[in-house]
Amino acid sequence: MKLSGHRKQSLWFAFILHRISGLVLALFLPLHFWVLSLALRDPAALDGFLSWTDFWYVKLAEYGLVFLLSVHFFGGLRLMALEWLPWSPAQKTYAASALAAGFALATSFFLSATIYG
Amino acid sequence: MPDSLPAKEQLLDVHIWRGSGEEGSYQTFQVPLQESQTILDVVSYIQQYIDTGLSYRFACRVGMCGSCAMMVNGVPRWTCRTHVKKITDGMRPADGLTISPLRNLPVIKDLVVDMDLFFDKWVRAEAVHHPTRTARDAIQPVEEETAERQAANAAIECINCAVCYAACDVVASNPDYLGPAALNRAWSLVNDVRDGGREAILQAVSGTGGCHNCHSQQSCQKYCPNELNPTASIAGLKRESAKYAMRSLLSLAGSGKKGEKA
Amino acid sequence: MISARLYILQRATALIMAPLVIGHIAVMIYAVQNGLSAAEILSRTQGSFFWAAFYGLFALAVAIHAAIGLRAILHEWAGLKGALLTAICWGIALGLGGLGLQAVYSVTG
Amino acid sequence: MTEIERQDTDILILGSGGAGLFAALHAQRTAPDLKITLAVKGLIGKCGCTRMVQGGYNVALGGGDTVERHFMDTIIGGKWLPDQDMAWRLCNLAVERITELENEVGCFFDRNPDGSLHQKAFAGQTADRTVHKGDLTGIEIISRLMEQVLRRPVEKLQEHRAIAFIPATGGEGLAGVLFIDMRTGKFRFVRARTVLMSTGGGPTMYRYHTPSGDKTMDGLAMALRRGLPLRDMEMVQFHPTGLLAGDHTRMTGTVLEEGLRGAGGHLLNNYDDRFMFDYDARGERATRDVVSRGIYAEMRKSNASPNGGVYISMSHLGPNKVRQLFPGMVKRCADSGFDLAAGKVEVVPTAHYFMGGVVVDVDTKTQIPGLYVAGEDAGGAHGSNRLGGNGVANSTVYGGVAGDVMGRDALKTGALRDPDEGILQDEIDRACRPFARTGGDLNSLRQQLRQIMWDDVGVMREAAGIKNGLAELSRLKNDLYETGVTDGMRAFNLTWHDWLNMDNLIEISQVIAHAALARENSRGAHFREDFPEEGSLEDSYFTLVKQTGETLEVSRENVDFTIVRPGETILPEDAPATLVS
Ligand SMILES: Cc1cc2nc3c(=O)[nH]c(=O)nc-3n(C[C@H](O)[C@H](O)[C@H](O)COP(=O)(O)OP(=O)(O)OC[C@H]3O[C@@H](n4cnc5c(N)ncnc54)[C@H](O)[C@@H]3O)c2cc1C
Ligand code: HEM
Ligand code: SF4
Ligand code: F3S
Ligand code: FES
Repeated sequence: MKLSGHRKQSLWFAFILHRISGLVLALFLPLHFWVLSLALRDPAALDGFLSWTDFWYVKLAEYGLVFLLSVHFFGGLRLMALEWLPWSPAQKTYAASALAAGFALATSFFLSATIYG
Repeated sequence: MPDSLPAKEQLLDVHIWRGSGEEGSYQTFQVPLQESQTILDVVSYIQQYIDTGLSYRFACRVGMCGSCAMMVNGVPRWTCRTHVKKITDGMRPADGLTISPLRNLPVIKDLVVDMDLFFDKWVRAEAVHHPTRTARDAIQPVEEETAERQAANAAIECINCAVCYAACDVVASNPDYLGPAALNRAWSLVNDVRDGGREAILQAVSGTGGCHNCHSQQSCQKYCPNELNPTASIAGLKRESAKYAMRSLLSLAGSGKKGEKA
Repeated sequence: MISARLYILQRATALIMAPLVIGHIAVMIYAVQNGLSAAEILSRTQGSFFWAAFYGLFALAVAIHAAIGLRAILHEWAGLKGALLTAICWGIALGLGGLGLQAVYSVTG
Repeated sequence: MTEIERQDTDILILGSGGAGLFAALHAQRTAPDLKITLAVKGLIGKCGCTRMVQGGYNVALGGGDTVERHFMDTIIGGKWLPDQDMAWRLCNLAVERITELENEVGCFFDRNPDGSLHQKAFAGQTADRTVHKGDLTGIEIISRLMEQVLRRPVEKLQEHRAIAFIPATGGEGLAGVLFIDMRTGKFRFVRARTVLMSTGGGPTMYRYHTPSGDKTMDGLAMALRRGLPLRDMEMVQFHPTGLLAGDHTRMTGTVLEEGLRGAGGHLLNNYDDRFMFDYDARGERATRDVVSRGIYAEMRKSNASPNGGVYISMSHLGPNKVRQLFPGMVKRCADSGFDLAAGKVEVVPTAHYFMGGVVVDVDTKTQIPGLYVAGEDAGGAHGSNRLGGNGVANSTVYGGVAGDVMGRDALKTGALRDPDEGILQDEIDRACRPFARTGGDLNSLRQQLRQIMWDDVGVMREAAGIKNGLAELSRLKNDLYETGVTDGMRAFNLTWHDWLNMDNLIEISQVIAHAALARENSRGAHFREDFPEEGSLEDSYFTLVKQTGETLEVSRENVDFTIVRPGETILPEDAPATLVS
């Protein structure tokens, strides 16, 4: 997908961010579920996984996932507001706010994980 | 050559897509810049003075017929009302202009596309007035101030230029998708108190190619030369048709239960 | 590829998930402060009807939601359609749902 | 022999303006089992001038206004030259047609606060009569008509250019129409029981003109070649304020709306003088023809602006107010690089509408059995001047009439007629003529044509100029026939079509010049500097031009005052002169 001229507009980026985040989350889910189900079968293995989270790059990946979740969440709320509430001309502002909010939520998660964790 | 060239002739490189169907490539021409000059003028200049075989389409030349849309540097535009300066301002002169046929429609030749599918979808979306009166009845009084009338009016000044259709990536990747223009017209009709086809429209826009495929990319709205807002229209359709679908689901469930009792 | 019915389902599941996502992230922020361990997670969740319901609902909703979302993506970007697409999406929904419920069961059961 | 694709239909319609689309709808209703084919030079509904209608649609809908009043305005506006039966039918059926447009076709016309249709007054009207949708009425009318036609079982031949009417062998009636399928460059012959010509005239042979680029007098030239008489051919309406931005841009000539002057816009010459009061006491608010002549005279006095016109200036009204009153015009000018709200914009009179056309009866029938003409191609309804708002009324009213009549006639007609193969071949040869030549400069010829018509048969005319124009036109015609178009790629070859356009435009230009020479008085759109008087109204005549062999025969015929005589009225005695406040 070449970034041709018509895509160079902020709300198209908001769309692609929502899509990529949803896609990555969906791909991550089976892994997530599998890891958790280890709790029953092999708690030690789960701990092994969890201890990975001490590595910075795993932390970063984790941060990424939480960011994607929160940005997809706010983006989703934005889309449903667009669809169901009376039209507002401030769509670009909303998209930017959703991004900022997602960023803020993920960062606070990241900070609490690095400070306390 | 036209007699009013500026004293020091400045030439602009113009890359134009040539070919038909899937086959083709860009060809570069040099066009003298003029004070008042639209993209359509640039294309016309090439056909008239450089390569008489170049094909393109236009009719009204003032933004009313929607025949002249093309991709200009990757963006769909009405070319008869796009001033060259608007595109070249802030651009590196060496890049030149790139003009290609409108996206998402089959190419007939060079810059001319086949718009039939665009209009087929218009009809498929039931975006055609459904009369409730005949020529022998009185004209229905309608108050301009009502919310419905204003909603219908907001979406009505479409010139069916297919700029929005070319801008939308869902159209590009989902061949059934009715597209922003047809859905925008359908929404105008849903709000038009004179239209008798509300249910037919809501059904027509609820299927697999319907309004629910729109991901609110909003390129349609961004590039519509008439500043219409198909995104808002489609949102309205999503709402109304979802409500309609819920109601018919519920009434189906209701009648199902009655059926069981009987 | 997305009809009115699928649209309703997708938006409904999104709405259901909205508070759950907030809850989930809040729990995570709270949980990571104490460092994560299997025991720590299990102590919180095991035998809790509330968490079973919370995550059970989450897992079902996300299975439906993601399957419909992937349906659009698979159609638009991979060109899949018709019965094959529908079958794949059912597979995703059932797979995700199954895996999800199993995970919920293992941490709450 | 060149390969021709052949096909048959029952009802064939040329053009998709108001006339063509209405004919398709009515024919379909009248004869639902017959096959209807709509052939257009562009895309259905997306070409022609009906789409470009801004102001609106004239119709008397009560509130004091009557069909009689609409009729009288039309006759007086046309300076007693209109065919009165046609004008009457136009005014009378407009009432039914507007109701059909609103109720059945779905047009969304502006309303009054009480919910009834809003009507305003154009210049030359004695009542608020013009129904509209903002200032984009044509888009609404054509988009709605187009939808209705697209959803019906009408065969579409898009980007099919009609090039000739082909008579039946033996000569009785019309066999069908020869086309170029522009997309492939191949010839196609379509046989039909009835054929409607609604290709919309369009005076695009003038240096400055408003109509869409697809209109090049094709229909009138085709009719002329089959020997049909054309009337009122000297009557070319100029709009006073066309945008002027140089010959290199297609924007030049396009209309800046009438309302600008109505709202108090000033016309200024190059020295910033308001000159219109030198020509008429009403200044800028005088009628179209008077203002056009005023501007033209001012231009000739070397008071012209850099591009050779004058300026329209609105800024004294306050730029914000202008933006609010004329959003569409301000945006259009801005897109083209001009500031209408705060600056001044160069304008020039621009050829707008063609009153002349084929002689038809009130049922749109011509002298050739099977051939019907409606819309701007038909002469008679407007006489020497068309009132603003009567153009689209005319095309929709008579398009509908044609559809009904053709439907009925097609049901009655027996077998399809076989074409005269000799004429068919001649017409193909004619169209292929430029391929056998090389050299020549088509662009220069086009510019020469536009300049000749503008200078010699334009806003103001006199015998010597017209004669000079005629000589130049003959020379141009010879030059065109020696000018070649590269063969090889006929598919969507616009240059070939430019050549064919030129052929038709020159031919009809000659007709216009001959008719202009024959009218030795000044009426409506036709102004003779050597005969400035309007002549005796009682002895009003119209001109007729007909081609026999290679020569054009010009004659005059007296107007038959079938309904009202000059000096009389059909309004009640106590009727006020005007209802417009
Ligand atoms: C800018 C502008 C503003 C106007 N404003 C008003 C107004 O406010 N009120 C009013 O009453 N009138 C107005 N008019 C006049 C009005 O538009 C016309 O009188 C009327 O619409 C003509 O309708 P028609 O159907 O005869 O032709 P058109 O609408 O012009 O249609 C002609 C059709 O024939 C097709 N055609 C041409 N040649 C061929 C060929 N060789 N083969 C096949 N098809 C062919 C064309 O492509 C087109 O589809 C305006 C005109 C212009 C240009
Ligand atoms: C972890 C959970 C989630 C996953 C895996 C997920 C996944 C997806 C996917 C794959 C899509 C398709 C994207 C596309 O078509 O472009 C999607 C769309 C969507 N998601 Fe989510 N999602 C999740 C949570 C949420 C939440 C919590 C919300 C809202 C609060 C939400 C709202 C939406 C909306 C509104 C869409 C539709 C977008 C469109 O049609 O363009 N999602 N989701
Ligand atoms: S909605 Fe706008 S962009 Fe789309 S067809 Fe209509 S006028 Fe063109
Ligand atoms: S660009 Fe396409 S995705 Fe929707 S908002 Fe417009 S139709
Ligand atoms: S030529 Fe008609 S919109 Fe551009």
